[in-house]
Amino acid sequence: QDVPASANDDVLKIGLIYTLSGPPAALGVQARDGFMLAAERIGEIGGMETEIIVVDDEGRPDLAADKARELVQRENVDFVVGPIFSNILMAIHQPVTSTGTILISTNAGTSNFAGAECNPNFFTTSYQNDQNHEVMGAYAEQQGYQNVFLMVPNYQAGKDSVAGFKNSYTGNVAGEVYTELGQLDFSSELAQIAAFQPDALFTFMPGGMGVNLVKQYSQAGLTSIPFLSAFTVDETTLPATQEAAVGLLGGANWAPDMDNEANRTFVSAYIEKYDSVPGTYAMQAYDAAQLIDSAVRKTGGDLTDRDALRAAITEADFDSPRGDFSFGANNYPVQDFYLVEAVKRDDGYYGTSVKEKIFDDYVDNYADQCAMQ
Amino acid sequence: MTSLSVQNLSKNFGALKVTDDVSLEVASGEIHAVIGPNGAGKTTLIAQLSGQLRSDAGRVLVGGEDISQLSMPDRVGRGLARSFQITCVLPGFTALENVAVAVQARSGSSFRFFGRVAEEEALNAAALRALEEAGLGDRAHVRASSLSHGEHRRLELAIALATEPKVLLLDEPLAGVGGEDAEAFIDRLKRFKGRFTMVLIEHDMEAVFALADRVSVLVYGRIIATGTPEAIRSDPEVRAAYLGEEEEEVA
Amino acid sequence: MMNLFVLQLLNGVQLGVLLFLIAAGLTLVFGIMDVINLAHGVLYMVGAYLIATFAALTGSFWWGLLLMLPAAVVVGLLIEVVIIRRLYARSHLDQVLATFGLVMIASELVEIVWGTSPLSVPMPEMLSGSVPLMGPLRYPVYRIAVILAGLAVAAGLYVVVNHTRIGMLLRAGATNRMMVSALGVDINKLFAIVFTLGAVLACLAGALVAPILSVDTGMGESVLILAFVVVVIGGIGSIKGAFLGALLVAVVDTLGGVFGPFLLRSLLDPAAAGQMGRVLAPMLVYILMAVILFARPAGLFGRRA
Amino acid sequence: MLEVSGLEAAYGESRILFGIDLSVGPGEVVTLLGRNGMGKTTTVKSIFGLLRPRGGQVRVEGQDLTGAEPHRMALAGLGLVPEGRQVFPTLNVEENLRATARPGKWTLNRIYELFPRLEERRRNMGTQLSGGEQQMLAIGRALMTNPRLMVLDEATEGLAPLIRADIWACLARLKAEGEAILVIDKNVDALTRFADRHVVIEKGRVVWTGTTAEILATPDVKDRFLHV
Amino acid sequence: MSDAPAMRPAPRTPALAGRVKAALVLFVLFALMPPLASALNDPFYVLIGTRILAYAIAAMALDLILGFGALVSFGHAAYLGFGAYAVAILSSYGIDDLFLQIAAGIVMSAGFALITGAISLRTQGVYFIMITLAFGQMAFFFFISLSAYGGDDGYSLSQRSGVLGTDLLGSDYGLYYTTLALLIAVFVLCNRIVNSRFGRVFTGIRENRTRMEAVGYAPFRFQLTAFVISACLTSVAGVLLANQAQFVSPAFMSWHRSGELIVMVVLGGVGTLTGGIVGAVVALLLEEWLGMLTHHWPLLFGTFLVLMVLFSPRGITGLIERLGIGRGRR
Ligand SMILES: Nc1ncnc2c1ncn2[C@@H]1O[C@H](COP(=O)(O)OP(=O)(O)OP(=O)(O)O)[C@@H](O)[C@H]1O
Ligand SMILES: Nc1ncnc2c1ncn2[C@@H]1O[C@H](COP(=O)(O)OP(=O)(O)OP(=O)(O)O)[C@@H](O)[C@H]1O
Ligand SMILES: [Mg+2]
Ligand SMILES: [Mg+2]
Repeated sequence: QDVPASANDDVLKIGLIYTLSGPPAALGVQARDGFMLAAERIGEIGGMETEIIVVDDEGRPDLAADKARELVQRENVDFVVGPIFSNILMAIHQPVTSTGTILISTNAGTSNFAGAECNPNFFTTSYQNDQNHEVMGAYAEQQGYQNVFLMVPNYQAGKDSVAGFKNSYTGNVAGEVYTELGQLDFSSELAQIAAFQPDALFTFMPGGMGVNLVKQYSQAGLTSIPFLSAFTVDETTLPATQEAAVGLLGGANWAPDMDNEANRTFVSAYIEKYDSVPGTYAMQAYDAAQLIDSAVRKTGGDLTDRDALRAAITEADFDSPRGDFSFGANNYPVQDFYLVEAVKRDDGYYGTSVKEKIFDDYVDNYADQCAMQ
Repeated sequence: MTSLSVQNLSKNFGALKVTDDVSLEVASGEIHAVIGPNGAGKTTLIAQLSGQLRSDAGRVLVGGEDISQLSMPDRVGRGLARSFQITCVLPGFTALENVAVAVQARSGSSFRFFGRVAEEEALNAAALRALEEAGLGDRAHVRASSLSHGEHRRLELAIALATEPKVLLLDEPLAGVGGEDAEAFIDRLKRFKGRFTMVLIEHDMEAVFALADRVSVLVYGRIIATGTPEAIRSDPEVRAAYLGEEEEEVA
Repeated sequence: MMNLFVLQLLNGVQLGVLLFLIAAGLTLVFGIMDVINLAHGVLYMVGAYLIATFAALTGSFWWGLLLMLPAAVVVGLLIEVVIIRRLYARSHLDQVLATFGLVMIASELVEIVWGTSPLSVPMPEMLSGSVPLMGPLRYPVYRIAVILAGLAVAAGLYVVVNHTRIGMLLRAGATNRMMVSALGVDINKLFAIVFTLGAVLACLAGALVAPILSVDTGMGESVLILAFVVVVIGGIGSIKGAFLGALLVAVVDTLGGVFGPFLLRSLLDPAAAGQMGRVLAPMLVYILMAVILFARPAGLFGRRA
Repeated sequence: MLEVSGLEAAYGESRILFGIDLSVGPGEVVTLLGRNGMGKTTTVKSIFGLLRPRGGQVRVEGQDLTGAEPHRMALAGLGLVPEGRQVFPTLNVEENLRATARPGKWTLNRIYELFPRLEERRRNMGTQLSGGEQQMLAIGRALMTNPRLMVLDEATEGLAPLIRADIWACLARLKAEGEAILVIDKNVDALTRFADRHVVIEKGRVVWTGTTAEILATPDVKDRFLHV
Repeated sequence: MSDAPAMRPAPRTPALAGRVKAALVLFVLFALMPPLASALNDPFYVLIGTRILAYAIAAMALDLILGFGALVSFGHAAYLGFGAYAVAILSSYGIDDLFLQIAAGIVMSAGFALITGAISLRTQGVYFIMITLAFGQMAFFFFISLSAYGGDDGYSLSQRSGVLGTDLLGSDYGLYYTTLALLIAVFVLCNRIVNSRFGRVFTGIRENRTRMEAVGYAPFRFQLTAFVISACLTSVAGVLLANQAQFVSPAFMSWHRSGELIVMVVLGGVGTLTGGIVGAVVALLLEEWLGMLTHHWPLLFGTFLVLMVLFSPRGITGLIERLGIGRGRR
């Protein structure tokens, strides 16, 4: 593979690509803030003069592909960090990795890139998309639920979520409802749930949908039915749902109240700087900055030797706020997963809190399809 | 020979009988005037004949062929053209283009995508002829939206002429045309006599009596009298329902 | 099953009233004044943000609502005077372009002022909780209040538009401003008042749904299209049409989503039915609109121009 | 009552009026005559502010209202029956009459007395009227604003002879009641029966003015300018 | 006054002559752009340029029915999508010839446009806008549920299409000039159509439908034909966009995209063809440029749109003509 032109100067250039405008921007903003927080704390990333270029993909894949090319071809960045959404990842993956530039996803972790299409230039600091759903499936299984109601939005990620849940849950499915993407009002679905009286509800409702659902769930008086979710009750939605979400359960690879030095530093710095509790998106981007820092330091600032750089990244030699962190053979993380619960924190903010560990050093299900062993 | 035959035509708007069992025979080359009070149903009758409105009952025949089931464009294809009482032109087109598009409808396919239509001399020449016949030749290149009201009325006529109809339905062609212009207009229509059959709706009695071969009087959707202009003029029922005393002066 | 059906019907009606509340201002401005205002959704969003802010400041939903109203008047009037006023005599396309620009400006401003994370409005104490309905099924009090508010707005609009001079002048002015003016009516003032009323209705809708729905920067956009669908199904310019259109959309959406799969399963094998249902469900509203417009090209109660 | 002096107007770049002078005194009936396309309607539009005048002055009862918004002209006492009827299509007959009405001696009932046809069609939409009915409606609508000066632009177009006679009678009555009228119509003969003065325009300029007696005494006016 | 215009000789090529000239100037500028970009050492602009030109094709195709027929299709992004998915689907079967892909896109679009157009054309005005939106959304949701091609996440293309066995599109320059050539071809085609017999009838229907019926035209056939032509041309843009992004997703078909196409046309100037091109160029360049200036670029862009509408009613082409650059009054 060619060595990108950029590798020859002594400035470390990093391009961040996130959805920073429009309704889903809350996640991207957190991620960017998390990355910038780390960059600020580290100072010179990898001990080199650092230049960070932030671009907004506006949630549009075709535009994102262009922006990614612009970062790679015009700005000659050494790393592209991002994005939040899977469809954006699909669009930018090829333009970035094919030039030998390293792409670090801090959220989207699609199955194809974990499996058959794994790529030495692609890393993720988040998870394989299905894993949080699997956590909830395993939890439901462990609780001995026999009748779970599934409700997800009708699009690819929703279908993947159901598949992920069923991966580790063997009980009955009371009902499987696909709601419209962007649905406002769930009264009809909630009525069904009330009628079926399932053992639990599992749902995946990112963004505004989740806020609506959570508020309406408590208004409909359904809180007696356990509410299991992924990417629904988290630090991006809790400021809006507040009290209504307290006690609801989710699956995650981290929570802001985890008890370790790195996490305490991260969370308190974030709260101080941005006046809100960081979510997973911020943490994973924070780690991406730490990851780059550790790898570049290992190579002594030599960005021309790509193999060495990749090897250094794979070592993942940094303190992640989530504790154990390492890369599997497919460059996806091997990490622990937890059941988390929404709480009102002592400092008055709402946030998630670790309730129990569900998986230990968990490897995703696609890793063995990856040829890079 | 009958050119236009209307048999038992009816039309209701809700409870309102606007056209009530109207029958009419118009001979080839005849100018047949239809007069009647406002709201009697004259325009509605034209709309039914031209296919703009669907009739509730009855038949319309042109040259012996039953066209009752045809759409408006298809009836035009059978030689039945109309002008509108309330000006209906293509405002963004020039007067010439307004007429040329009507000529085009009668001359060859309009599904031609490549040739420049503005350069088809045959169309332009025919259109200009029709404009001149309607007394609008000198305004050929003015946009229709910039024409005055009276000029619009002439354009209406020019467009109708350009479709080269067998039967021409004229709905108040003289409305808004004044003075000498009106006389010239009547002369022009007179010259068309014989070229095609005409059904003429007018409230200008001078024009009606100067032009018509026969006159039908429509009141509340029914034809109450048909006859020569002289007969109609002296019909007391018609005088009471429609003409009034103003007519006496003209007469 | 029967119980569920009745309840879902009720849910459909409730969603319909909610939709109508959102579409009401749009019917007024688009249907009657003939201005395509894409910024209607933004106004709806602004209403929600305003009440969120005022409710947080005062700690009370009711104070928030009270303060939101004058603020909405100011916003509506400002938009009318600066931009909309110059668009009445223009083509629909010009209106689309200008109000599209307005949407960009307003959304960005909202993002700058309030950030991107969703906000929340607490439910007023008085209206929280739910009442028992049938068996284990309960119904939230607040939603009943929303239904009542929607009905009140519908009735009020109906009377204003169809039975007052203002309504007549509006309908007249929409087709021929010059003539209304030449007959002695200060049409600019009239339209300003009515546009502002429309804007306030949009803001009110946003404020009323804020305790149920999340207040975020996307709320205006997702609602805009739906509101247009409602207005078009009902027939442009018809309050009655918009009201019934909203109910129809909501009921079809609600019942279709729940009972459609059952229906499909009786026709196809379960896997195919599930697959089919998932393909069709999001299209339901659009299929409904296409079918209605196919049968009645000017909507249910529209007049063909 | 109405004084117009040196009125100039244009549509875009094409100039139509080149200084029109005309005045209508209280209780006076004045006609505006001219062949098609000479600028009669344009004059009316410029008076009403429907077209912004490029020059000249329009005064109503001494008050300068040049280029004022149309509704101010109407409120100053002018009532318009526009060319081409322009009834409101989305309003029914009664709403058309009531929407812009102002209190005065003309009421719905009097209009219906004048045009019984309109009462029969009171629930019809504006576009569901015959051409003549629309014309009646336009006249009725203007009367309902109870103006002190009526401006009628081809108000009898498309009316049956009987109704046309009614309109002339009505105008004569209005005049008798002291109202001023500015009228454009092609039935010059009918106009000469009750109008006081006449203004003839040609290509945007006034080419002749005079009283009814003068116009009857100089038949060549009609020949020269109107070709009647 | 009124004599003056009457005396004027017949303007032989009234409306479009000036605009054709303007378009020629634009095409020359487009052709010069890549060498300029590489001279400035910024070859990346060639890729952005390709996207702009592809959108210009789509906007022009939309203007054909929107500007000349007042058929405001709010579902045109569907045809972009058909073009794009034609590339994805065929290439997944190993068929990667550009012309075959274009043909496939056209066939799909023509079929869809024929059916949905026939239904939509029963309605008029805003109802037409909304019913075309409905069909556009149906297509959108159909492709979202198409798991074989990634559904919502989209489908990434490993390489660009071939042209008659060559790898012409492999280089960014090749793709750019191919797009430019197609843009010019579509422009010539549209220009011929609007000046033809067909175009005159089609425009006439926009001006006054009843009048056209009364002289003997059945509007439906003409409108449907134009609708299908426009849809097919739009799908060509979709094929090019797929090659440019090397990625296909239902996002190409969302109603936002349809709306943006309308914005481009109206911004550029409705019913001018050149306006579609100008609108696409200005909108996309401005977006690019303002985006570089500030994160809050929509604020500036929105303001620009509002100001354009308020002060230049006939779009950018109208503005240019008023400033007297491309004299061709209509
Ligand atoms: N909207 C317009 N744009 C451009 N020119 C116009 C417009 N309306 C009228 N004209 C032109 O202005 C001139 C005067 O028109 P106007 O309508 O005042 O005539 P008029 O005397 O009322 O004629 P008529 O008896 O036919 O109604 C005509 O030459 C006409 O072509
Ligand atoms: N769409 C409609 N719905 C209801 N009534 C209608 C409709 N169209 C017309 N009418 C009524 O039908 C009657 C006949 O109208 P029509 O236009 O045929 O009259 P006309 O004889 O042409 O009158 P004029 O001489 O005044 O033009 C009128 O009273 C009119 O009010
Ligand atoms: Mg009539
Ligand atoms: Mg006139």
